[in-house]
Amino acid sequence: MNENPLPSIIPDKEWKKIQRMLSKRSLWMIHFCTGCGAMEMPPVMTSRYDMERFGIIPMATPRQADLLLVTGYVATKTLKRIVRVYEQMQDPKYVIAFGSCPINGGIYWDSYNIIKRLDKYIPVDMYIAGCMPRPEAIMDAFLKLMKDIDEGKANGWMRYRKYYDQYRRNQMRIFKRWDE
Amino acid sequence: MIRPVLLIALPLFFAFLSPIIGIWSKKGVRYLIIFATALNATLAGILLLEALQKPVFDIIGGFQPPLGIVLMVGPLGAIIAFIINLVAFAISIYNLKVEKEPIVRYSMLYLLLVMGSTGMVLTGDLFNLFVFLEVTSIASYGLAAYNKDKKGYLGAMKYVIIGSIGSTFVLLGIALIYSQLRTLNMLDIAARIGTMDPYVKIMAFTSLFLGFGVEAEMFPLNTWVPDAYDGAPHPISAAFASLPAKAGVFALARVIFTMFSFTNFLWFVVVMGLLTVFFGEIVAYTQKDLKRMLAYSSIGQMGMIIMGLGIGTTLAVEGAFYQMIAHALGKALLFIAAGFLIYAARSGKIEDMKGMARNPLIGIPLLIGALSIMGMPPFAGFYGKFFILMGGFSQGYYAIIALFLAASIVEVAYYARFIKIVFERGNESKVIRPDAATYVPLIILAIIIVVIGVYPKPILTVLQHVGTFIAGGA
Amino acid sequence: MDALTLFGIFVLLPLVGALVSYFGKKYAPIIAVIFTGISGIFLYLWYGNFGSYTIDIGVKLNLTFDITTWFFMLMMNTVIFSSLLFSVSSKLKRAGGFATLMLLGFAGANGVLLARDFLSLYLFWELMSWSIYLLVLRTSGEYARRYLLFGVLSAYLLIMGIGIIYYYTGSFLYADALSGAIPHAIWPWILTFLILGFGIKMAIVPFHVWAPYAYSSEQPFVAFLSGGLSKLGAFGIFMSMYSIAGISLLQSFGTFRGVSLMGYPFALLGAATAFIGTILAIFQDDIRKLLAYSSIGQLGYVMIGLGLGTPLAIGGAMFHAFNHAFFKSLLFLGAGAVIYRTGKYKISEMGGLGYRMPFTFMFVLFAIFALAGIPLTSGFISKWMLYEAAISRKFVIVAPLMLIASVGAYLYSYRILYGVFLGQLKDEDKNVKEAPGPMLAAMFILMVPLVIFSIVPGWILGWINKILVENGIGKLNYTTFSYSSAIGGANMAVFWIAFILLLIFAMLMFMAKKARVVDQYDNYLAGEAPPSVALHAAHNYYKPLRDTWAPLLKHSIDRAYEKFSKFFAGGFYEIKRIYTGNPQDYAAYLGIAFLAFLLVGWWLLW
Amino acid sequence: MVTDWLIHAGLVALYLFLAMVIGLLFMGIARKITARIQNRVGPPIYQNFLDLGKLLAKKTNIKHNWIFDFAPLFGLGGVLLILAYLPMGGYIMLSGQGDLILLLYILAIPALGFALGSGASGNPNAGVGVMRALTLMLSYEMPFLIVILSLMIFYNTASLSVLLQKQMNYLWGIAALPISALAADIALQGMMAEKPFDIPIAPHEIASGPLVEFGGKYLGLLMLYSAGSIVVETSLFVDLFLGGGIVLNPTVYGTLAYFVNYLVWLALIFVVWMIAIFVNAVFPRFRIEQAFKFYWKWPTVIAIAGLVQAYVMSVFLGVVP
Repeated sequence: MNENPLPSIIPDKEWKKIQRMLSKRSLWMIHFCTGCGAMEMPPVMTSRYDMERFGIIPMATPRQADLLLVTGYVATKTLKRIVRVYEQMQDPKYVIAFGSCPINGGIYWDSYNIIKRLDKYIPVDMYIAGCMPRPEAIMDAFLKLMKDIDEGKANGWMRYRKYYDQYRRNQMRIFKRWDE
Repeated sequence: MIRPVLLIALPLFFAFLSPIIGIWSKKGVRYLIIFATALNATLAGILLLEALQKPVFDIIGGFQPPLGIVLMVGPLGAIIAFIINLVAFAISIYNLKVEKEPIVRYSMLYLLLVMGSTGMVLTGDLFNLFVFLEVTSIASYGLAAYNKDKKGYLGAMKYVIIGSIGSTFVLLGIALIYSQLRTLNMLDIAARIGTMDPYVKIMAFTSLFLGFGVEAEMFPLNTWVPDAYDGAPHPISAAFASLPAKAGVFALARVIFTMFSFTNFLWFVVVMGLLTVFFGEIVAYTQKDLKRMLAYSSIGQMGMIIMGLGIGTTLAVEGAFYQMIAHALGKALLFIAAGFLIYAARSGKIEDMKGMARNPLIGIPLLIGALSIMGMPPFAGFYGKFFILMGGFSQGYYAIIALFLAASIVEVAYYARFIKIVFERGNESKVIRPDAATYVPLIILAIIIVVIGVYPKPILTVLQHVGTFIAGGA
Repeated sequence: MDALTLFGIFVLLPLVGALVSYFGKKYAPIIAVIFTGISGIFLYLWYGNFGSYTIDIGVKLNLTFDITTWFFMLMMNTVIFSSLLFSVSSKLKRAGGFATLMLLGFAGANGVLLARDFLSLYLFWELMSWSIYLLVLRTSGEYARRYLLFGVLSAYLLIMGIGIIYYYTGSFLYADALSGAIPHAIWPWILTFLILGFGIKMAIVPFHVWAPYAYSSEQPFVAFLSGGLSKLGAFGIFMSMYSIAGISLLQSFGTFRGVSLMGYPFALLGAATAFIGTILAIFQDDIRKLLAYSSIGQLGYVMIGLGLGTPLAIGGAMFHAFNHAFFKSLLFLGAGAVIYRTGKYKISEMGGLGYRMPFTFMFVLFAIFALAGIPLTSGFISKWMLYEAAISRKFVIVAPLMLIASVGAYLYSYRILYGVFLGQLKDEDKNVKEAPGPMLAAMFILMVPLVIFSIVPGWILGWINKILVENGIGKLNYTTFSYSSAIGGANMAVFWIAFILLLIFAMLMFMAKKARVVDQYDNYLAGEAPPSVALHAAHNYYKPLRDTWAPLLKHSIDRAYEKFSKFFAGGFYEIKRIYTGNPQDYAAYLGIAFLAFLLVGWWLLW
Repeated sequence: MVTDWLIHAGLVALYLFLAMVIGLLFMGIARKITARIQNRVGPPIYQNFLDLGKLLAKKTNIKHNWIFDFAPLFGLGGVLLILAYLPMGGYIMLSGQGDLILLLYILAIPALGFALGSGASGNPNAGVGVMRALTLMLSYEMPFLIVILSLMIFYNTASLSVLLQKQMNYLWGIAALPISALAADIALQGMMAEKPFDIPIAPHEIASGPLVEFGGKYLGLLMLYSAGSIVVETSLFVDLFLGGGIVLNPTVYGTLAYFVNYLVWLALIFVVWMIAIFVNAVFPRFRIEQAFKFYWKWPTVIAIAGLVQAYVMSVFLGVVP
């Protein structure tokens, strides 16, 4: 219901607020573990930190997910999968880049097949710096993202839609071909 | 009003006319046979109409029976004679295809075969029956070896051996009867059969039964059948199944019903019939050669007819006669078709005939023939089989009928195998079109089979007279 | 109406049609459609115009046109009409022969339905049998023989039954069988022979092995075979049990909770058939074989109903036969349309055709609803009747087998739906078009009754009730929209209203927002690029289940038959050796025979 | 007459709405309890309402083709239909108009719609998932159908409303046929696809199986479907074995009876749901062939024992409830 279902009762502004509230309280996450960092997720999910108290649960498919968590370095080959997964998610959708590598390449800064900045290819809403970031950092990121969503600042999906051509150009520079 | 003797005299006349015609036209001889058989069939048809009114007795040479020779034509005899001549006519059309020389002698023998078979059916005199049996047999021996190859000679040789032993048995039986009764007229014998010494009577019956059983392809006297059928030219195989066999089984019926009115011996005939069916069908299943398969199948069918005769109720004998007609038509059709298939495939083996019957002109008659032999409605074979079965049931022969049905399933199995192969797809290039001499007789026979199958009333009207036949009448 | 008109319209007209359409070349199916259409119109006009007649073609054929006959003819006629309509556009090879044989089979079927004496029954039965044989021969020559052998076996079993009756009564009329001439102890034999004979045509286990192969022939024919002709088995069993023998005679053999001991074993056989047919159907990959086994299973239900023999059970059996006629021929036609368009018949090789052939998909979907017994079609009601019949009499072996077989039906139904119509469309099928008009029309005709009789079951239950009352079985409890048994009931009007209202509600919730349509390759596969891999997961679909069943599936009735036939064929070759080919042996046979005859003769005399 | 019908329809709508709410609430409670068992805090129990709202409020939705729509349509419509045919707390709604066998077959409508929609997504995981679901169905239906059969034989009725009546007058099913009740509860675990039988959805193996391509409002409606299903399945058990929660006879106590019965019914389905959830929380997942073998062995044997008991009691001992 991206359009207001009952415009006569709920003002449009209120409706947007409701929508944001719902998105924030029910973030379904798909985590894309590229190579490292996945080990930090179990504590987040299990009894130590228990992300489910915020309504965040892991999902098996991007169709159901709102939040893409990219953990670790992104090889050019991986990037294509990430982009595909991202495009299969449904708006509104959010991305968290986890670790140093998606931010600036990290220790792979001079590698020939690792991309340096994930943000060039898909819009990232939240970064977690560190190599590796601790689960506390992840929880913090989740909370910050929730706050951003509430304030309407986490709008990477709108950016992606708006600057789709540029993102796509950046991607195609890496991929050469899309369908393999 | 025609005299039955014409049916015997005319083929004889044409048979001896054919060498004369053969002097200036070989082709003319072939057409002469067609003409002769057609004429004969027409006469037989007229005779049938007459015999339906009342039995026709034709006294030859003016001697009154029981001294003279008499032809005794009841409706049943007439219809069998009619069918024999009709089939002979159809086969004679197919004879146009026979290329083996000398055609003149072939034609002579063929007409003699027709004449002998017709005579066996029409005659009312036991010794005359023997004479016609001999004429038929000798013509058959000649025709069986006509291909002049090893198969033909061997087949003919076996036929000669078994056939002559059979004839001897017939002669023995005649001698026994004559020694006791001093007469050979069938009706006369029937009237005085009670005065015979029972042991001699059994012996006479056995001798005659076995003697005609050879022609009627009864187990275990049918050993000549596969070889002779296989070795003979195709039209002759067709003729064997339809002419002498039917005449033989009719003679058997005469022996059983007209002369010896047994009642306590009949179950034995049923058992013999069942054994014949059983061995015929089972061995047919094992055959890989088309003509041999058909020959064994023919044995099976004859066994069914013998069973029908042995059951001896009106219904069963009616069925047996219906089956004689159906089998004469159907088996002739199948042998003609087999001739074509062998010609087309250049081999006698069934497996080589893949797709050879895909031309409808050959395929549809072939199917009709096969289905009729299997006893499927609405073809001629259905009523015969059904009546025989029901007659059997009405006499309480449950076990025998059950065994018979089991054998019938075997029959269906091998016919289905054959049909599957000849209609198989994938050999289109080799399929050849039959010529008129092949498909015209096929279609004639097929149409008759369908007509008397769909509307059996005419035949059944004739066969109503079975009651009098069983009671010892003409 | 006199005898000749009746016989002419229902038997001779198809026969004439058979003759005419042979020469119709490619228009043959159209000609055949017209001929069946004519007899269909008369069937409609003559409802209620019932009576008995005799035709004399040398033998007397006793024909009766009554409600039972009419009911079965209705299925037969509709099914063959739509099958032929379907074949108009299916570009068969040698269409003339096809139409001819179909009409011959139709004439035979009509004859069987009209016949009220054993001679005409057997005559038409065999006519139908061989015309089907030739139709099977047209495509699956390898297995036509198997069909024919079983067809002939069925005919011969019938002959045994008929013969025993004839021995005692001396008459072929159905009506004379009950005259009291037949001793009471003989009846079980007669009924067993007749029921097994008819049961073969219904493909009752263990006589079902012909069906999967025969059903792999041309689809319009198979639709008629499975939908139409297999009902003759049901008709025959019904006639022999409840018309020839009659319910009171059946009850006199002792009853087991109100069900005749003569019928109960056949109900068990039916339950076994339903179960085995269903289990085997689940594992088939060839769509034709799947439908064939499903057909076996479904006819098992009919057998159960006929065996139990309470009014509800027989009513259910009749209704189920009716439903099966329609949905199974619809399924076969649907499969035919798919095979016609794609040329494939393996489920695992198809996929996604529902998007290209939406109407075919819808029709097949309805057929599957009926098959699985979803209440949206009349398929539910017949199953309901059978269940209630078994449960209300507390049959604890029949009922669970029936119920679990019905769950198994979901499994193979979904296999058809998913494997053929859903999933991913293959690249080579990208350009597949919807089935041609006549095919769709044929399928539509078959679909309509399934839906109509689900909304208004009272109409068809009225006919069935009449059949039951006329044969003195009892009557059903029904009104126009509802039906009930001793232990329950249902009202279809309420069901439909509730269903439609709730569906509209769901639709309102659903329609509030538009959805974007994406390509089938835009599919989540862990980010992989889909076209590079085969993604239709239909191959060996129920593999886990198959693995668990493997120890049982090892035993096959098919193979048992093959062993049996091999054993006999081997014996035949042994017997053949008496024809040694040596004339001396032959002469010896003659001598032995002479001696044997003579001795037997003298012994008899003595 | 018409007003009667309208009141009836309105009440049915109310019950259906409440059932949906209960279903969503139960899902939340289940999450909370599972979390507590695993020593976590867990989401608030209203979490599933938020999830549902979010799914329905998604900005974009995708579908693959028109058959894809069958899933939410038939899923939601069908589950509501089933609920309408199930007596909830003694209010029989439509169940006087259709018996248990009709109900068993209506149960297939939403499942079939769901299977069609997920099949139409073209995702192989969906195909595998549906295969597992159907195989699981064949597995648990074996004991379950035998259980239903023993109930129908024992109480000699196929109608749910009559069954409730008879349980009220005689004995609850669980007291009369305890063995069958045990088998039914084991079957129920598979019916609800809770662990160890959550094989069809198995998120870690086949990416949540049939659900793999559903998102947004499609998933939202399917969530409603599964919420309804929870009520259907638990309530089915309660209706079959626990007398539908009827403790007060409505003909005697009137509206009060309906109110009390509803609460008792709610408590009972909660108990049944809790049993399933506790089992769910501590078990790993079976493979599908293990599930099949399991169900066709022990629960079936137990169910057959129950059937024998019912049969002996009703046929030989002549117990007439």
